[in-house]
Amino acid sequence: MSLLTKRHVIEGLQRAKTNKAQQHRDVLPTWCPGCGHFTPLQGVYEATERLNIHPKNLVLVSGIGCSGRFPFFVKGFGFHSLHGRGIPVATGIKIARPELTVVVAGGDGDGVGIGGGHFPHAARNNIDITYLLLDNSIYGLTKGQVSPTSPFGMISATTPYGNIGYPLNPSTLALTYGATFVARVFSRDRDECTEMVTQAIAHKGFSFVHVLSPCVEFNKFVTYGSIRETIAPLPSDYVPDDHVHAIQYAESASPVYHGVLFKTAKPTYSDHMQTVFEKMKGSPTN
Amino acid sequence: MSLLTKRHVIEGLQRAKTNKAQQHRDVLPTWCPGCGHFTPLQGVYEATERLNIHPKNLVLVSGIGCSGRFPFFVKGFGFHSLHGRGIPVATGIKIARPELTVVVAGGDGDGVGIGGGHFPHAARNNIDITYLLLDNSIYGLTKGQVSPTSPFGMISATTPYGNIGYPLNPSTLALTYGATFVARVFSRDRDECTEMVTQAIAHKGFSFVHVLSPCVEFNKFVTYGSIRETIAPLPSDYVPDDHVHAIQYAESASPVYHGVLFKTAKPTYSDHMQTVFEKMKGSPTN
Amino acid sequence: MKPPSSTSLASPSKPAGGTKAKRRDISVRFCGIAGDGVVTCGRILAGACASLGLDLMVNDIFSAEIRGKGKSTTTVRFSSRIVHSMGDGVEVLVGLAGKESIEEIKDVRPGGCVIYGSSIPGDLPEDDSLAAHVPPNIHGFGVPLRKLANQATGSNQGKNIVAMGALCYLYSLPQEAFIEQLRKNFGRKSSRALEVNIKAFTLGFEYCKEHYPLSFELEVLDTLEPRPLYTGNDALAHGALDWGLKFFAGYPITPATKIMEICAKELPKNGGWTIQVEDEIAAISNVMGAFFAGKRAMTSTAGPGLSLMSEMIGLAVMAEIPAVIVDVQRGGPATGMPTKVEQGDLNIALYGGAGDCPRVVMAPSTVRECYTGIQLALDLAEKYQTPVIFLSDLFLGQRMVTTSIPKRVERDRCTRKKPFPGELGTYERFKITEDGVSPLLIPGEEGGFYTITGLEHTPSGNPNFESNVHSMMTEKRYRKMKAMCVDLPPADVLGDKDALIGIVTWGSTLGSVVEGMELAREQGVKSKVLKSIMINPQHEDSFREFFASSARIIVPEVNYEGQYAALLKSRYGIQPVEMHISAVDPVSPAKIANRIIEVQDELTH
Amino acid sequence: MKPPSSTSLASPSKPAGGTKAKRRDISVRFCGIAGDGVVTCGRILAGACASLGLDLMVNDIFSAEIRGKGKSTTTVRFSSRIVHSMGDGVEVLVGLAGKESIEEIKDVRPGGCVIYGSSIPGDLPEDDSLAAHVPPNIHGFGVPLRKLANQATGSNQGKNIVAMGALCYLYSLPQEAFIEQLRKNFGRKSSRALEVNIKAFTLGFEYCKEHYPLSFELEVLDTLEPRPLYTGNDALAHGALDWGLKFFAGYPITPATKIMEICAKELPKNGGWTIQVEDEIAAISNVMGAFFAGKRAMTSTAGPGLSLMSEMIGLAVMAEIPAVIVDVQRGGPATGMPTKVEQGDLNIALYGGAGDCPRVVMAPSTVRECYTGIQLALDLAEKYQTPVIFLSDLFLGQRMVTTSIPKRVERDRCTRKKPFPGELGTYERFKITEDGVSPLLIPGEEGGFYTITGLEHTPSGNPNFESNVHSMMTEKRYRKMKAMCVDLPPADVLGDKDALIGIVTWGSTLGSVVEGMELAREQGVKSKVLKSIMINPQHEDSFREFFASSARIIVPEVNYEGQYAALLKSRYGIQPVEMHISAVDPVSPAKIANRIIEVQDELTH
Ligand SMILES: Cc1ncc(C[n+]2csc(CCOP(=O)(O)OP(=O)(O)O)c2C)c(N)n1
Ligand SMILES: Cc1ncc(C[n+]2csc(CCOP(=O)(O)OP(=O)(O)O)c2C)c(N)n1
Ligand code: SF4
Ligand code: SF4
Ligand SMILES: [Mg+2]
Ligand SMILES: [Mg+2]
Repeated sequence: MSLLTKRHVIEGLQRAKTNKAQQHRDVLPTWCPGCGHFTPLQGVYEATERLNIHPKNLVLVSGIGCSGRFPFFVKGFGFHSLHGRGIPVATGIKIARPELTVVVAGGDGDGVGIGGGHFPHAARNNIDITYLLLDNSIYGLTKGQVSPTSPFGMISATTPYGNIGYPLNPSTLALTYGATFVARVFSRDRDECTEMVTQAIAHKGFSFVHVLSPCVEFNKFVTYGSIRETIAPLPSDYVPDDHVHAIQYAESASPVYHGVLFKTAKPTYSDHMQTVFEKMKGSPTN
Repeated sequence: MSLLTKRHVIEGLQRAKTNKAQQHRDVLPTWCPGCGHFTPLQGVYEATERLNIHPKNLVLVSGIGCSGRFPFFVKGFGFHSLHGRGIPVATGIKIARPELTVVVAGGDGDGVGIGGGHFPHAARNNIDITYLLLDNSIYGLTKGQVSPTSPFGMISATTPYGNIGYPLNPSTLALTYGATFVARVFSRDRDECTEMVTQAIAHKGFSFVHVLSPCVEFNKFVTYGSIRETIAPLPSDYVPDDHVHAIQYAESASPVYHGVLFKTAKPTYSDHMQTVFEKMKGSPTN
Repeated sequence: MKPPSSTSLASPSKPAGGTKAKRRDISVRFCGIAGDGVVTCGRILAGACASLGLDLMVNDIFSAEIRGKGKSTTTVRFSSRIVHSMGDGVEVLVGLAGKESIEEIKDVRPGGCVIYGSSIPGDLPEDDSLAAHVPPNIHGFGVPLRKLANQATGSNQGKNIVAMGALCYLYSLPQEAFIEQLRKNFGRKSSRALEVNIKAFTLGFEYCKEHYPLSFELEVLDTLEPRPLYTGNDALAHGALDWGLKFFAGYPITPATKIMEICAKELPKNGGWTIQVEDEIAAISNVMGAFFAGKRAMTSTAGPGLSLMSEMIGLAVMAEIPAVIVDVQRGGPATGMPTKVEQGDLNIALYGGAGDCPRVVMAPSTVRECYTGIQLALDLAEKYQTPVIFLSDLFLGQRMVTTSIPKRVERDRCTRKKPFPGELGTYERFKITEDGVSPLLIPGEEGGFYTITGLEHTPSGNPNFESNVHSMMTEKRYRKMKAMCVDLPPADVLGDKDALIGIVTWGSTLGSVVEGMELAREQGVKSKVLKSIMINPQHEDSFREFFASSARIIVPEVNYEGQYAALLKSRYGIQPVEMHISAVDPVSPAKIANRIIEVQDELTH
Repeated sequence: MKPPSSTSLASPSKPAGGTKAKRRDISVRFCGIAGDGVVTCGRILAGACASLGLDLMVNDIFSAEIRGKGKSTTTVRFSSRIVHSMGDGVEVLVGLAGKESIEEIKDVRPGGCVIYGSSIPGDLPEDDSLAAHVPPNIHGFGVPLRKLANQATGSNQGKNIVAMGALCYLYSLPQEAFIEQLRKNFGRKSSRALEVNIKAFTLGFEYCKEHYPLSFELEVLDTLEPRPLYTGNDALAHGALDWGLKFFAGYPITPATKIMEICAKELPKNGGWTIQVEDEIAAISNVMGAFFAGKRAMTSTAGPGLSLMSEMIGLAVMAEIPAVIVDVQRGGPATGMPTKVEQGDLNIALYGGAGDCPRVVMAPSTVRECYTGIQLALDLAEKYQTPVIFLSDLFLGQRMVTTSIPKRVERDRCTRKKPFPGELGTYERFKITEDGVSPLLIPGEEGGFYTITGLEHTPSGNPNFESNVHSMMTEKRYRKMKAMCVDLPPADVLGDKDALIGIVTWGSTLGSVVEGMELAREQGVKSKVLKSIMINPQHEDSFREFFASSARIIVPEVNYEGQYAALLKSRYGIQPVEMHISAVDPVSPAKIANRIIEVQDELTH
């Protein structure tokens, strides 16, 4: 199994051209070697290069967690907010400045635990941001407690007799909440991850990428190995345009599908704001 | 259209027998005549009587909102908590005292807005409580602002140019979160409401009743009339045992289906706690 | 203050009779239940008085319940002089709901009057009859409200307008002003509505004219011009809108919701936007996101919402993100009393953050200061990159007054400090500077990048937990609070500058204090009050000077703990006389006056 | 305190040589990077010392990063006398990572020593070599750590154990105690692991014996028995578990997580339960639900989590629901410094509630008080139906010390007040009583029903917003705080009771203060300190008496604002000398001593 390590990132750095977002700043990623989070980071580097997004127009927002360190490693403007609050911060940024490219990165605890009350609303409002959920089914930064996506029975620091809660499925949640682009990807698949992140950023509307991103340090249950055993690409004839179908494939536990689960074109929140502005212009109350 | 009014409640009171939960206390419901919330209240009176639940073992929990006043009108122990916090309070009560019957009542703002981060977890953990979501697609108590279940385009005090957010569907949410009993009912259908509430309380596990419960005072868009136009019973051959199927029917906008959408038997959180306790007994570390 | 002239408002056709009792100011309370049109009465009376150029203040008190049988009252106090507060008691009680009005009689001043619906005797049990409860020292004016309303409208509706006509006659107020308000209020609906209401008004007026020769009259000043009416919430929202607000995120909560509703309506007219979000945490997060992105942003809430924002406000302090948070205080703790006033959120505003968490706290005292103060709040937030908590309250937010809103001034008082082009090569987001304020690049601007964080960090923004770095950055954060003083309005001394009794109060309580001081002065006791919209930071020197020149300090405030007194004690080492006024109703000026007089007695004995 | 005897710990076979320098207490710091086994060293040394009956304190300092190259240190201070604090500086620095250890040398006291890995000269650039930085007044002991480790284990692992052997020899510590700890630590893994580690230890020991004749020795008291080791978090969790805790709900956060982890393990053994919930708001809600349902419940968090709980804590006050909230403070504001200590959350603990929101705030000073204090917290919460905020901190929570945990006493100190059977007919949940505490029925009990609410309410619990009801209930809520005093431990005076310099401090800073006072006393300056676990309410009389008997008051605390000083100033009208100590590291006793001496100088001049 070829893990992605800091070496990859350093290589990425060396290949980087000045003034491109792919180049991170003076801070080298502090993640453990082999951490799943390196892949989506690389994905952002390459996606922003492919999409030719100038770093001055790129804003990375995060909450707290190992995943939350993401903005520090990307060239652009970063907002390392509080645990669970990346999404509402990003919403404020996007409404205030629709021309900026806004990407949120966060963990499973951050996004489905403490921040779980915000996720539905950015999605249903179709705020045009990209949300990368780096799901390792564990609380990494606090050293190994169960998370809302941890499997039933999992032993962790706070579930010494096994987790007796059933996990939530972030991809299904995103679909139910109304995300207009939903993809799932395994952190081992570097190219697919880059591809998904690129599509997500390019998508107009709330786009969601569920990255299965193992924590090599604290999660002994959900690992590169365990994921590899259950994961499979979506059927080659799968068309990601049917909502109920998408939920069905997202819910599937064996196999766990990766790829673009759903994609639809729908006016964004900013589009609707524009419509109101247009109306106002015509109205005498202005 | 025969609205339920305070008169019904007073009649209910008169029919009540002492020491039964159906009898509310010294506080008469403060809701507006015609408010949808009277029907599920009556439902709780009758369900607890049918199920022979002694009021000393009945705990009603709520957040804040017109709906939040629910516990004051029921004989039993009541916990009128804070806006959005009914569910986690009820979870604490239930884990501490599994023998109590715990019912949570709350509004759409309370449960899907500010409390939206708690709902998924009580559901996924299959905490054995009953959650009545009294959905009027508006903030009633604060006099008429848009809610997360308000339709697109709705004019309200805070959306003078029309709501530009898309609504969430509480029944679909409950299903995605893992609720083991999910029903939808129209507040006009008093008998069905009583039936659903009874089934929900009787169900072992997290049970959810989505009550379409119009606010006659502030919502001029989602009304008894507008709901009646779109609502229909589930097909007579509908079997509520398939999750994806249930989501499909829950998502349907025309018609909006009422009835039991989903029902499954699954060990509750308390059941799993018991299993751990059993294991501990056998173990030498005890 | 000019002495009142003897001119009266009475229409010229009606000679000012010697039998009319003169009044310096008049308070009228309408009391009724839902459907009685209590609020309409208040609006019409206020509108009429404002159009006459009188100064006035209106206070509504609603019952707790959503609707239903709850009692509500509206009190309008008007005068040709400045109305600082709701005063003590009322001159007139208009009992639209007889039974519910009985307990209001205790508030009617001797010599005042009660207007009640007269009915056939025996119609009501004695206990429920308002008329039966009017004591001898108060004039009772029975008017067949229901009968006349029926006569005018053909229904029970309109009692309120009949009563209004009675009031107009009894106090020699100019009919035209009322008719004009009726036109404004009902004219838009239908000509029939206007017609029946004018009829109701006239019937009430004529009935009294026929039955009651006695009447009162208001002393007025000479030059009076029509005045605009604002509530504190109106003024606050418009102050922000006029000052570059571009984004509002909020969550409904009484008594702050109105601010969001105004912003929702007005912002899109200038390319701004209002979003109602899922909770208060999201609201403050959205605001911080927008301000980070360079747009002026604000949220408004009450105590419960402010509590939820505690953590994010801490982030605003640490990451130096501007944010303006309006707290329209209501009774607490917890859900408390959503429809009652209290000044209970000072503690959480000042101290509700984990760690060493300096923040700006302001409290306007008047509706006018809601307008000007919120503009200063936006300025300070932006220039000093800090959260500002703006403590209004239910009484200030909902009271309606005649006020003058100043023209736009000092537009560039505080603006964002930008890096010089030469600095860009080594741009540091949290550069150490003398005033603690670092030049700020915003996303989209060229020349530098950074990540802000709630972790302790170096000047360039990288996480760092070394002792000297933490000290340096903590000092920077506190230094901004000192540096800010150059932009703060001075603390003013009102009243008799040479008085030995000094009063310090905060927020909306000032009005009652000023009036209490006037009452005490009438009793020969002089006092002064220090007025500061700034709670933190403050012009500490003005406070020290004030304390030094006072033999005794009184600190009145509407909470149980004496939250402001505690701050003053610890900050200035004073030992004030604390007045902890129980919440729920506006503060009584008479109570303030009594305390001033008591303290004077203690001083001289 | 008994004077130290001259007995030494050296094994009898080895005569106490006259060349050995005597030490009253010894601090050893291990410094390394991840994988160097720094923490293991600390645990083994602490275990050995504890088994010898010494008093000790261990402090770990981790880098901010998840793993990676971050430096970490463990310092163990041990003595045959009471160890109050980590002291100033260290006696021994064991540099497992040479380069990273260089900056630690400044902390080594003159006459102390550095144990470093010796290597072939020129192997490292001079700048990176630890040996090259050892100044002349410090002994440098080079030991070929890597070589010997390789010899023992066949890998680079084991350098730490080699160094441990060297330390054991140099300080004449009994080998058996260390071997025993190695057995405990590695024996469980495999016999091979044990074997190679014993070998590593022995190689280190023998190497020094061969190369370094000089050594040190600890003075000890006569009777020493093995002592148990606890961290503050351990003691706190076990205190609660031993005191009837039945439910824990929490959300992970450094440095409080350990408490939840212990509860998760231990509670199910007695039919209790721990749930990790979705956030801190859910945690406190669950706890309040459980306590409402009659079970003792608790949560633990740090500043960010406490901030999020503000609103629910307000509900606990209003609805009179018991709740125990442990805040293990870390550096703030915001995410702050998760791995550094600060006493910055006092403000939010005391004042972080909207409205008039009285709550109990406690702060333990020692690991033992973590145990006893949390029991009192549970008792007060239950009896007085109130939230209790228990302020531990990172240093107190994570330090490991030898301590004695008291036997269970006063089991029935505070129990729930139940209604008399005769009262049940007219049961009122919020009955007005003299002490403010209402008899409490819980769900499932027969005789009455009620709904608790965060709205203001009548004694029976119905929402009510009348002024007199609000006053009555507010007074009731504050009255409980006074009534509670009968159940509170007295505030103790430590030190010289007749001293004119009085110190008041709070929380974990006490240890350094006590030691600072001893240092000052050695310089001839007497002082005393008032020790109170209660911050609010307090036995105010003891405080007043203490202040009255002191000419000068010093208030040292680890925050920038002087949060406790502000409380004392406003509550007692004192004007103390404030010491605002910058966060990050444990407080220096020498700094305290200096301040005491300075203040003495000011007093006498
Ligand atoms: C309000 C608050 N509560 C708790 C924490 C502690 N905390 C930091 S990160 C984290 C969870 C991290 O898990 P996840 O979001 O899954 O990210 P990962 O580290 O696994 O990438 C927690 C609980 C915090 N910083 N703030
Ligand atoms: C933290 C907090 N924010 C806001 C409020 C104000 N508030 C009370 S009820 C309510 C919404 C009510 O709507 P919903 O939950 O749908 O209940 P309904 O009144 O419609 O039954 C709001 C925003 C509050 N009490 N607490
Ligand atoms: S602890 Fe886990 S999630 Fe965090 S950096 Fe290491 S591997 Fe990644
Ligand atoms: S305002 Fe609406 S939700 Fe509230 S009681 Fe009246 S009808 Fe019901
Ligand atoms: Mg994670
Ligand atoms: Mg609603």
